[in-house]
Parts: sequence; structure tokens; C-alpha cells
Amino acid sequence: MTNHIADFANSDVIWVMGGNPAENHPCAFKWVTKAMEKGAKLIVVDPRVTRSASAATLYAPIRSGTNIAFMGGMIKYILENKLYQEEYVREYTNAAFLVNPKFEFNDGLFAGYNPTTKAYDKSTWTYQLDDKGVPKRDLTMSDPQCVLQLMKKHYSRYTIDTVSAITGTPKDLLEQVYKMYSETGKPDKAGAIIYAMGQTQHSVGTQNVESLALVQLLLGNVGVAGGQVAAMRGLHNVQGSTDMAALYHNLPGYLAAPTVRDQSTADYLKRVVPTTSDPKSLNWWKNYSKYIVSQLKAWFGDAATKDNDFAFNWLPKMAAGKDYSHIPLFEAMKAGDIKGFIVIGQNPAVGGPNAGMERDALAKLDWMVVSELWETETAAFWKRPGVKSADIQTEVFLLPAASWVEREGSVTNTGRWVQWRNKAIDPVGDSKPDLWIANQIMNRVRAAYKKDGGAFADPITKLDWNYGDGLPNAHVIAKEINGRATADIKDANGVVQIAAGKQVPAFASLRDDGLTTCGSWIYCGYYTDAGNMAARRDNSDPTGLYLYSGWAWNWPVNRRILYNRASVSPKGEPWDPKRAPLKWNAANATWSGDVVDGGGAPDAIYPFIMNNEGVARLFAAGLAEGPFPEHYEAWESPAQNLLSKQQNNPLAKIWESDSNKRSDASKYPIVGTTYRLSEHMQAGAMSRNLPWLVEVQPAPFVEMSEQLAAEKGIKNGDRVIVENTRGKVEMIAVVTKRIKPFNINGKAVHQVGLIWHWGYEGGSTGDSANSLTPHVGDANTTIPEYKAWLCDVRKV
Amino acid sequence: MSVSRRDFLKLGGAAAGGLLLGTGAPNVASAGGEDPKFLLHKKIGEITTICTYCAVGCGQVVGVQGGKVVNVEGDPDHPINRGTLCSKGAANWQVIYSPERVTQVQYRAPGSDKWETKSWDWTLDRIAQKIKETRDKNFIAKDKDGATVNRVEAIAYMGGAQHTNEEVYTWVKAARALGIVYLEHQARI
Amino acid sequence: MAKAMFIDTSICIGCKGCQVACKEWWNLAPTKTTQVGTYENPLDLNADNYTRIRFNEYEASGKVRWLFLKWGCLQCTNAACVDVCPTAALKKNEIGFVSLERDLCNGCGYCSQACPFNIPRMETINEFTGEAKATKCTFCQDRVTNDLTPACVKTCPSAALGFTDRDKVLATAKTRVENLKQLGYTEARVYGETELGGLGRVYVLTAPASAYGLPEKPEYPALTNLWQNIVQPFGYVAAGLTAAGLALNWFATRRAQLGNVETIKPEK
Amino acid sequence: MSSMATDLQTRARQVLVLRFTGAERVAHWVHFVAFTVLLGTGLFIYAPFLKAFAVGEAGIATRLAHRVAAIAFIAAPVFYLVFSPRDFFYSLKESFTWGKDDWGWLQNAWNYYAHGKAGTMPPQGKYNAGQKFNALTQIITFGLFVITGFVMWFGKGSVSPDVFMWSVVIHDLSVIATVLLFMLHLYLVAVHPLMRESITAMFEGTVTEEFAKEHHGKWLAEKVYRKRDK
Repeated sequence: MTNHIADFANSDVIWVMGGNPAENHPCAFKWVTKAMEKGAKLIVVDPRVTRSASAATLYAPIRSGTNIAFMGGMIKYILENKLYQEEYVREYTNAAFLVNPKFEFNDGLFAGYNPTTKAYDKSTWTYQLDDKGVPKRDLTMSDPQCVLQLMKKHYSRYTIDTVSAITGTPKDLLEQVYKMYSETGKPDKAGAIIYAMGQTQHSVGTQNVESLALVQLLLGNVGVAGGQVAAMRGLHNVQGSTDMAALYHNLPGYLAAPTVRDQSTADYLKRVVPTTSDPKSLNWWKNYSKYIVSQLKAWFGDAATKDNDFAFNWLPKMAAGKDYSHIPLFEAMKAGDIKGFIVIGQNPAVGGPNAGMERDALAKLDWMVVSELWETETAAFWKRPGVKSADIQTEVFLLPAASWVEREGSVTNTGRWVQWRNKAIDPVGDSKPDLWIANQIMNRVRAAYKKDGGAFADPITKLDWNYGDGLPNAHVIAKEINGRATADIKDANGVVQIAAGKQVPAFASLRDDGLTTCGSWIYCGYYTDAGNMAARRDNSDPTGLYLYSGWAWNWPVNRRILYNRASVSPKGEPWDPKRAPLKWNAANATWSGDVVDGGGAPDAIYPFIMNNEGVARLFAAGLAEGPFPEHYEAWESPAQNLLSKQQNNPLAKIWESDSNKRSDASKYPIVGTTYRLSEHMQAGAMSRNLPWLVEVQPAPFVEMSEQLAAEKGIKNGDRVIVENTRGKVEMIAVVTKRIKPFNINGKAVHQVGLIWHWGYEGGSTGDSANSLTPHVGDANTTIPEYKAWLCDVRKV
Repeated sequence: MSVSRRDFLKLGGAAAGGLLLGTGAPNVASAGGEDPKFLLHKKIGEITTICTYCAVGCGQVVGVQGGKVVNVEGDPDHPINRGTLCSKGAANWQVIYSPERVTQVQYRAPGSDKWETKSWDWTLDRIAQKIKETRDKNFIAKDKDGATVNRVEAIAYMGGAQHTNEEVYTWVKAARALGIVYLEHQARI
Repeated sequence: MAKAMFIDTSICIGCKGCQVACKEWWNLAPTKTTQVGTYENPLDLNADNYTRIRFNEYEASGKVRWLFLKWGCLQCTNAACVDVCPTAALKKNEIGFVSLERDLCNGCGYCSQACPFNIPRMETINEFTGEAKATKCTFCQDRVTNDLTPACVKTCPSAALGFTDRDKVLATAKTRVENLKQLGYTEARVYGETELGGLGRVYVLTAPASAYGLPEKPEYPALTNLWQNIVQPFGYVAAGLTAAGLALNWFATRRAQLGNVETIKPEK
Repeated sequence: MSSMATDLQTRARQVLVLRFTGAERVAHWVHFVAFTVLLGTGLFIYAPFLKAFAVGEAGIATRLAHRVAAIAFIAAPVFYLVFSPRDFFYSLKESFTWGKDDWGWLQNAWNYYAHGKAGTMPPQGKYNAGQKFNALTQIITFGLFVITGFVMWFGKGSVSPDVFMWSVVIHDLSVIATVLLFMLHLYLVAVHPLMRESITAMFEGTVTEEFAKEHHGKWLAEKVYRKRDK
């Protein structure tokens, strides 16, 4: 989230689309109702009337997989009715930037598409530069090559009629949504868009989210109190594990993971560090070298020296352009390329796309280590219904992990609050905290390499891994993540700023000469010599904007609202004085309120310091499939793309095989999607094993309209089969008024929604909806297309 | 961090109330008069933690009596949840002593149809041995073009969102040191 | 000072946090449920479920709405259960709830039968001997008499529940109804202000009571009235009159008998 | 002791009339005990001032006692029927057979029972009208007790609350009816100055010939003497 949860209360309009916070984040929803109590409006756009929609001021239905069309219509509406926040757009986005005249868009494809490689040559997706190398701007935003005009042209095709024919949303509701939300384009109004996997889990997921960002930027809803792009993340520390980069493409703190092109830190920095020629652009990533070197120092300690390039080559390097994410991981496993698998607190046999195929893939492993509280479907794949255990040669270790009250440490919520957990009791039975398990395994591996040697032993034997023989102290590791000085750090006059061994107070003090360590630069400041900031418990709210700056710690640098510099005009005046997270006090040249992005006087720098332009991008060349989001149909769709000849995202990642066949609309005409229940958790181990939760939601089900049920002769509560080319599942039908058939370009299209929490293990068992979802990924992130695919339904 | 005894009752939620009645303001007056005061039948709690379900990050207070957790409810001082918890957070207590919970090391030999209970020592030694064997056998020092890559594609690591930050950091550090590139967690699914 | 639980159905999101928090606080055993085509479960109150959310789909003027109603003991002022309870295990507490002292309950079950809302349920301990205990929501009597809010109120994630002085609850509810009417919920109303002498639960509804499955006008049960106020007093009167008549008869007969008897007394 | 024996032999020979068979007496006393227990345990939940016996553990014990007694209560007439069927049916028939003698008894009852004046009281059968009325009430309320008792015992939850509450009301009305008669019955057999002998009939089965003559003259003549004389 750019802001945080309590900030919903500052909003005038809250738009939920591709999420269902009342269902999946109930305790966050009170801040939505708090806003509504103050007069705010709630818009919910969803294929069905959800628990969130039950509270909405305005609900509009939408067919799954058509979000960009919906948002494209919104962008067109804002631009054509001039409802954008003009000064914000002109000054704080690249709307006024002039784009390379060779850039073009034609029938669903941007300039530079290569159909053979299925990739873009992005050389024309660039700005026109002046002689100093600074992008040219037309501050009137009327030049046909300026971003705003290109955008207007791009979205001119997204008429209400077309959008309605694609999305199935009635035209009057489309207009009501557009009108209600664009009210927040006024400088003294703020709107938040809440989303979750309903936006991301599509073959166009990243573009979906970008379309939300574009709307928010046009309306001046980024960086202000009550205005945010609110990603509602699912698990209690999915934010922290993303920050700490349990991800193939990152190192902690969103540093890029090295590829084969990065043969040295110099190569690496050349590839990853953006540059700017604009003196007003702070271009924060220019500090990249400090963060990677400090991290290498944290990992390899004294063994990382200037002379060995801080042991940069001890880090593994990926093959260039190769994707190692969830889907290709299981494809590689199925191909027999992966021999050993360590899986901790995750259950892909239920949660993975095309789960049947992923379960089969597990059998190709030589060994698998599962650390869990429960015997999950993944841990027990070798004895699942329909397989012969004797045929499966995988050696499986199931390690009993400690629960959340049996260990201590910090977790990071979706609003980036890093909060400390205290230990209440010793682990039950023989269970052990994950830190203990990691330490025990690594100590043994290290001892073996020290004793016997082995392939490239240095990164293992020389790893800075001195956590003792027992349970590592979480506070010690927290301090390592925060970072310390390896020697006295002096200023120009020789005065010691940070003494050797002291904690680094903030990432501004990090260095690329080896004098500092820091496990994750964005967490620098969370455990300083002043103590454990994550354990702070001051819940006062002096600004009245629900910032709670004294509660726990917010990365980065306890900043509660990201890009908050955009909440004031270039002159330093808040867009809305009644809800200003930042105030510039000209008299003593200081900021008060939240921790300001950047620093210095208001007009000294541009507000979006993480972009090398210094402003937000309405034209975003970084994305794989184009600088403007464009509607494409899902890989499996019952409809023709009405906007271009490109039926699907031309860059979507597709693994088509016998175990991942495409379901054709002629045979499988119903749109399928998956979602969760408030009473259950993800792949279910944490809820299906709790009898109280099983009691309140005992079985998986499929929701469908009364019309579809009538067509298929299904009555409420009947057992039905939902199937497609990848599998079939049997569930209870919930026939409801809350879903209606969609009118898609004159044709009635049905949609069903499946609950995906269930599997074959634990206190409550049932079929897994993910047996039906495809191995198809978004072009940028390879996030699987869980939310829009095809199927058919019949009564058992 | 533990809260002081004097805040004990407060943690039970005297401060919670309906939205329209004003969150945060104490709104329960004392029970007086003739009617009996009923004894609290269990301890509310004084150890604070964060809920283990979604990413809202609600505060919880944990009541421990005789070394056992007897109660888990919302932390009323927590600025986001203000003492509230959804059905999952409210059921969290059932995780701890669940009969379904795995509390001993389980091992499944190749081709076997059952689990066997094993000691930690045996298991950790064997896992370490498997990691080393697999890594040594499949380590890629240079790619086919001769560029240094120092990676292992034969071992994959998955998970993280159930860890604390310190745990996931430690595992990531270990995984990268081992040369693992198939590194993934729940962010995508 | 009487208190009340405030239940704003326009804010409730039906998450069932209250159901589970209640089970957690009271350590109630899970019951076996099945999916029959609804989000609602358990489908009825029982000895191990004191509260539950009732789900209703309501379509009016082309708009489909999903209504959630937190259900459980309404803590009536004119509480039939209290009147029929022979052991005073059920009592109207001055805080405004009907308390239940489990130790006093002898399991007669009259409360469960007299309740106009069918709330109290019997926990059968021995089917043959009839050993049982009444169960129901008591607003978490141990919590509320110790300055805490009921477990369900405390846990309510959307803050649809509140617990405070009844006057304040009523005033808030009325303001809220006015507010909702302005927002277009023309059928918004307060439920519980006067019903059965005033309920301990005060609801803000956004649709007719029937759309939530609530009785429009709940009534004190006529049979309870007949039994408690007519039959039982009649029993005392009849027994008293009979006893008096027999005493009278004894004196009359004794006198008649003495008239025929000569009693000889021994010498002193 | 020997002088006593001598005295007895010198005294006039007393004639006793067998009024109740052993089975009848057993049935009566089982019924009596069961009824008393039922009444006592029932009263605990009827009368608030007795609630100390009804609460908690005590309540559970009295509830159990009530149910055990209920079984005995049902068992008594069954026992009667099984071990003394002829008397059972005779008594049953008598209870439902009302004639002018019963009218006569009713007309003279007050004078007789309050002032000891026999007046025009006709000779009575084995049961006089008062006893018949008592028996009838017992028979009817027995049925009501059993039906409503079973509803309350086993029907909770499976019958509608209205049926249950009607059962409670009817059970209580039956209690009231039987208690009033029980009071009268106890009074007559144990307290009433003229009727003390009737209690020995239930203990020993016999009454003196004089008592039988006075109170059940018709029965004595038709059922006892005639049988003896045969």
C-alpha cells in the first residue's frame, strides 16, 4: 500500500475492485465504514454482490478479466471531461513529457513488437530530450506527442458502449461509477482504490494495476492522505517476505537479483541503476551501490572486501531472461530438473495453479523438506487419493514448526508497518521455531563443507553465520537486518558519526565502501541503538490523520504515506489543508507531520524520488506489454476482444502442454473464477484444521446465478461438477441472486465463482478449485491467471 | 513487550465499542447495585503479538495460565484493529493445542506409504547431507558461454509469508549462499 | 444503569467474527455443520452456539442486497424465560441483560419453550436422567460485570456492534436511522426500543424486519401468561381454600362427636 | 403375656371384612409413595419458596427422583392390573357406574361428614360417590400426567413450544386437581374423627363388619354376605 490501513478513514470515495476487503480483511474494513460515517462513498465493482458490496453505496457488476476495459473507460471519462487534478498531473506526472514521435500504437500492438520473440523492442518508448538530456515538456499538455494527449488518443476507443459490451456492466452503472469516483479529482478530495488478487491474478495483472495507478495519478490521489493505491495483501507477513526477497528476481530491499550479465558490481550497477540529467530529480536509486555493498557485508562479513568486489560473485546469477517463478518452478520440477525442494509454510498442492499438475510434479523430486504446523496436502502428496505410494520415490521430511505465540520476531503488514511479536509459551511438543531449523541445517551444511569441501564452498563456509548452536536470537538478526558500522565512521572533519559496532540509524548513513552492513536497506532504522522500533506502542494521533507514527515502525524511515511530497503543491501548500500529512514551515525551513520524502524546500526536488524522472509515470515504458494498459481478453475467454485483433496479451507467459490445455468456449462457455472466504485462510491448513472455522464454513462451494442454475437444472445446495480441460471438481452449488448473467456484446455470459481453500488433508477435506486454473502467467510477474478461465457446470 | 498489570482489564476490551458510539472511548460504566458480579472465568492476557492470518496485522493479547495459552483476543490499544478480530483471528487459539498439529518430526522413506517419527538430530543430518549432495552434483559454476553463474537449479526453496522478517531474511541469506535461484513465496499466489 | 448492545446491520459485513469470538471466550465445542447452499452456518442456535449471523438476500427496486443479522438472546425486559425459570437461574440483571447462573439451573427447559424468539437451548448432559443445562447469550456476564464489553462486541471487525448505556444506544440508533433514510434506505428503522418492554439488543435495520426473519411485533407468550399468572396462583388459592374447608369440617365433626361422648377423668 | 391371651379368648369374636386384596394394597401404596414423591419434587419447581431444593445439583437429584417416581406411578396400576385383574376391572367399572345411591350420598355427605348424622344416606357399594369421584379424577389426571409428562421428558425440541407449554399448563392443572383431592383423601382417612378405621383397610386389607355395614352396606350385602352364604 502506498499509505496504510487506517488511512481509509481519510478518503472521500473508496473504490473496491478486484478485492473484497470485508471478506478477506475484515478488520481493515472498519476504516472504510469509519470513512462512510464521515460521509464517504463506497463503490464496489465485482462479478457478484460480495460481503464488501453489501455495504456499498454503489455496486456495479463486471465480467472477470475485463478490468482494463473498465478502467480505460474511466480514463477516457476523466480526460474528456477534464476532471483530472491539473496542477498535480502537470507537475507531478510525466503527462507533459514529449514522447518519441516514432512511438505508435496500432490495433492492439505498440511500436516494436517482434512476433517471433513475442517481445517488444522498446527503443521508441522514450521521451524527447533537450540538449542537457532532460525530457522535453509541454506545460500546456496540448502537444499531440505529450503523454496526456497520447493517453487521450489511446483511450478514445474505450467508449461507454464498447466498455459495456466487453465488461457486461450496464451503461448507466458505468457512468455512475465514473462520475462518483472522478469527484476525487478535485484538489481537496481524496479517493482510495482497494484491490487484491482480483486485479493481479490475470495474464494482464500488472497492466490492471497500472490502470488503477493511472486513474489515481490523474485524480491526484497518490501521496495524499486518503488517496492511495491500496494493495491488500493476503498473509500476515507476505509483505515482509517480499521485502526480504524470498523471490527469485530480488535481493532484500527490492534490489535486483544478479543475472549472468552481472559479472561484477560494476556490471550490475550499470544495468540496474537509473540515471537522470535533471537536477531536480533526486533519483534515489543512485544510492543502489550503498545498499548492495552493505548487504554483501551483512551476508559475507569480513570475507566481503573491496578486493574481492565484496564477494559479489558468490551470489548466484540467473540465466538472462529466465523466469524462475512459481509456474516455471513447477514446470522444471515436472521435467525432473529440480531434485530437492524446501517448502516452508506454503502449500502449493492446494494453492498452486493447475494444482493437479503441480501435485504430479512433486513426485519427480528426490527429496522434499516441509516445515509446517500441519500435515498439508503438499507434505502428504505421496498418499493422496488416486496415487500409489509405492510408485513415488520422493523422500519427505516433515518438520514440526513452532506457532506464532511460540517464537518472537517482526512481521510487516500490508501498510508496511513492521510490528514485533512476543513469545508467550515454549513450542508445543517437539516443534521448533523456523530460526532454529534454519540454523541447525545451515550449521550442519557448513560443517560438512568445512570438513569435506565441495562445489564452490566459499559462500557457505565464509557466510557470516554466527548464530550459535541453539535458537538464534531474533533481536540479533533484527540488528543485522538494520545494519551497523564495521569501523568508526567519521565526517569530513574526522568526527566520529557512528562508532564501530554501533547500529546504523537510517539508510542515509549506508555506504558502499564496506564501512556499513545492512541486511535490507529499507529496514534500516527499525532496530537501532535507540531500541526495537517495531515494538513501539504509542497509539496517539497528533495529526488527526490516523498516522500513528509512534506505533511500531513503518518502512521506509517510518514514513506512513509514500510519495507524501505529492500532497503539497510545488509551492509547498497542501492540496487540502484539512488533511495535510505534511506541512512546510518556511520560517525554520522544516517539514512537520509525516516523514517527508526526500527533504529540502518544497520546490527543491520533484516528489517521486524513486523514479529517475522525479515524477510519476502515466507513460510507463518499464512494463513488458506497453506503456499504456490495453485491454486483452483472458487466455480463456468466452468473448472476442472488441478493441483490437489481439485476442490475448501477446506477451503473456503460457505453458501449453498436455497437462495445461486451453479450454475452448464452445465446450466450456462459463467464466470461472476463484476466491476466498472470511472464515478460511488461503490453502486452508491454518483454518480447515480449526474446528471452530470448519463449523462456520464446512465445505467448498461454487456460486452461480439463479438463471444458470435453472438452465442446468441445479437447485441450491445440490452437488455439482465444475470441469474443464485441466480437471474437474465436485462442490455444493450456492445459487444466489447476487450473481447475474452478463450481457456481453448482446450475448448472455454466465460466470461461476469457486472457493479454493480445500484439499485432501486436514480436519475438513474437499476438492481444490485450483485443479481447474491454468499455468498461464502475467507478462511482467508471471502471476498465474487464477481469476478468469473457462469451465462448464453440471449436476452430479 | 508485556503490558503492565494495571492495564490488564483494559486489554479485555473496555475500550472497544461500535463505530458510531466512537471507537477508542471507554464506554462501559461499572456494574453496581445488588446484582452479582460474575467472576471472569479465564485470563484475558498480557502478552502482545500480531495475528497470524491476513496482512492487516491486527494486534492480539495472549493470556497464559500455568504455562498454557488460555485466551487470545484483540489488542484494544492496537491502532488498526482496536481490539477486534475476525473469525480467523478469534479462532487463532485453536491452532496451538490442535490435535491435528504435527509436533514431532515425521519422515517418509521413498516408496513408503506411511510416516515414521524420527529424531531431530537424525533428520537434520540427513537433510544437510541431501542438500550438500544435490548441490555438489548439480552446481553450475559457469554457463555454456563461460560466464560465471555460481548457481544451483536443482534445489528450490518456497515459502516465507508465514515466517517473521528475521526468519525469512535468514532463510533467504542461506538459500542465496547455497546458490539457489528457484526462490519463491506466496506473493504470486 | 441499563445498557444495551447496539447492532448496526448497515455496517455488519457478516464476517462471523462474533460467532467465533463467542466460542473462544466460552470454550464452546464445535458442532457438525454441512453446506446446504448458503454462507450461513450453523443454521440454528444450539447449546454450543449462543450467537450466529443470519444471512438473507433481499431484492428491492432492482437492487440485490445481502442482509446480515447478528442473532442471539435479545435480553428482553419482559423476559418470559425469567418468569418461567423455577430456580431463578435466569434473572434480569440491572445492566440490562438476562443473566444465567449455570449452577442454579436444573435443566427444566421451560425457558427454552417460553422464549418468544426460541433462544435458550438445552445442553443435554444425560439423555436418560434428563440432566441438562440451559445455555444462551448473557452478554458475557462475567465480562460486562467486570467493566468489559461482550466478546462479540469487542471482536466486531467492522465496528457494527457496540455496548453502552441504553439511552445512548437508542439515541445513536435513531440518529443512524435518520442518516440512513437520507442515504436512500427509506425502510430503515430501529428494532428493540419498545419490543417486549425494550430489548437489550437494539438493531438498526435497513429493510423491513421480515426481510431479516425477525417478527414485526414479538409478543410475550400467551401460554406463559396463562400458566404464570392464572394457573399457578389458582393452585395456591384452591389449596388454601381446601385446607380451610377441611379444618372447618374437623372442628364441626369434632364438636358433634364430643356431644355424644362422655369422658371420665381419673381421680387426683 | 399369658394373661393377654386369656383376655382375648374371653372377648367377643370380632368379624373382619376383607376390603382390599394384597395386590390392591401394594398398588395403592406404590401409587401413594410415587405420587407423594412426584408431588414433593414437582412442588420444588412449582413453588418459588422451595427453590432451594430445585437448583443446581439438588435440582438434578429431584429431577431424577421425579422421573423414577413417574415410572413407579405408571407401574402401580399396571401391577394392579396384572396381579388382581378382576378387582381392577371391578373397581374401574364401579368408578364409571353412577346411580341414585350416589346421588343420595351426595345429598347427605355434608351432614354426615360434618355433623355425624347419617340421615337418609342410602347404603353404599364398595365405593361411595366421593371415592368414585376421587378414582375418576385419578384416572383422568393419570392419563394427562403421563401424556404431558412424556412430552416434557422426551418432547423438548421435537414438539412445538406451544405443545410443550400446553403440557406444562395441563400438568399443573392436573396437579392442582389431584392435590385438592389428595388433601381431602388424607384428611378423611387420617384425620377425620369418624373415618379413622378406613386407613386400616389399606394397611391390613380388612375393616370391621360394623364399619363395613355403616359405610358400604350395599357392598357388604351384595358382594360379601351373598358370596359367604353361597
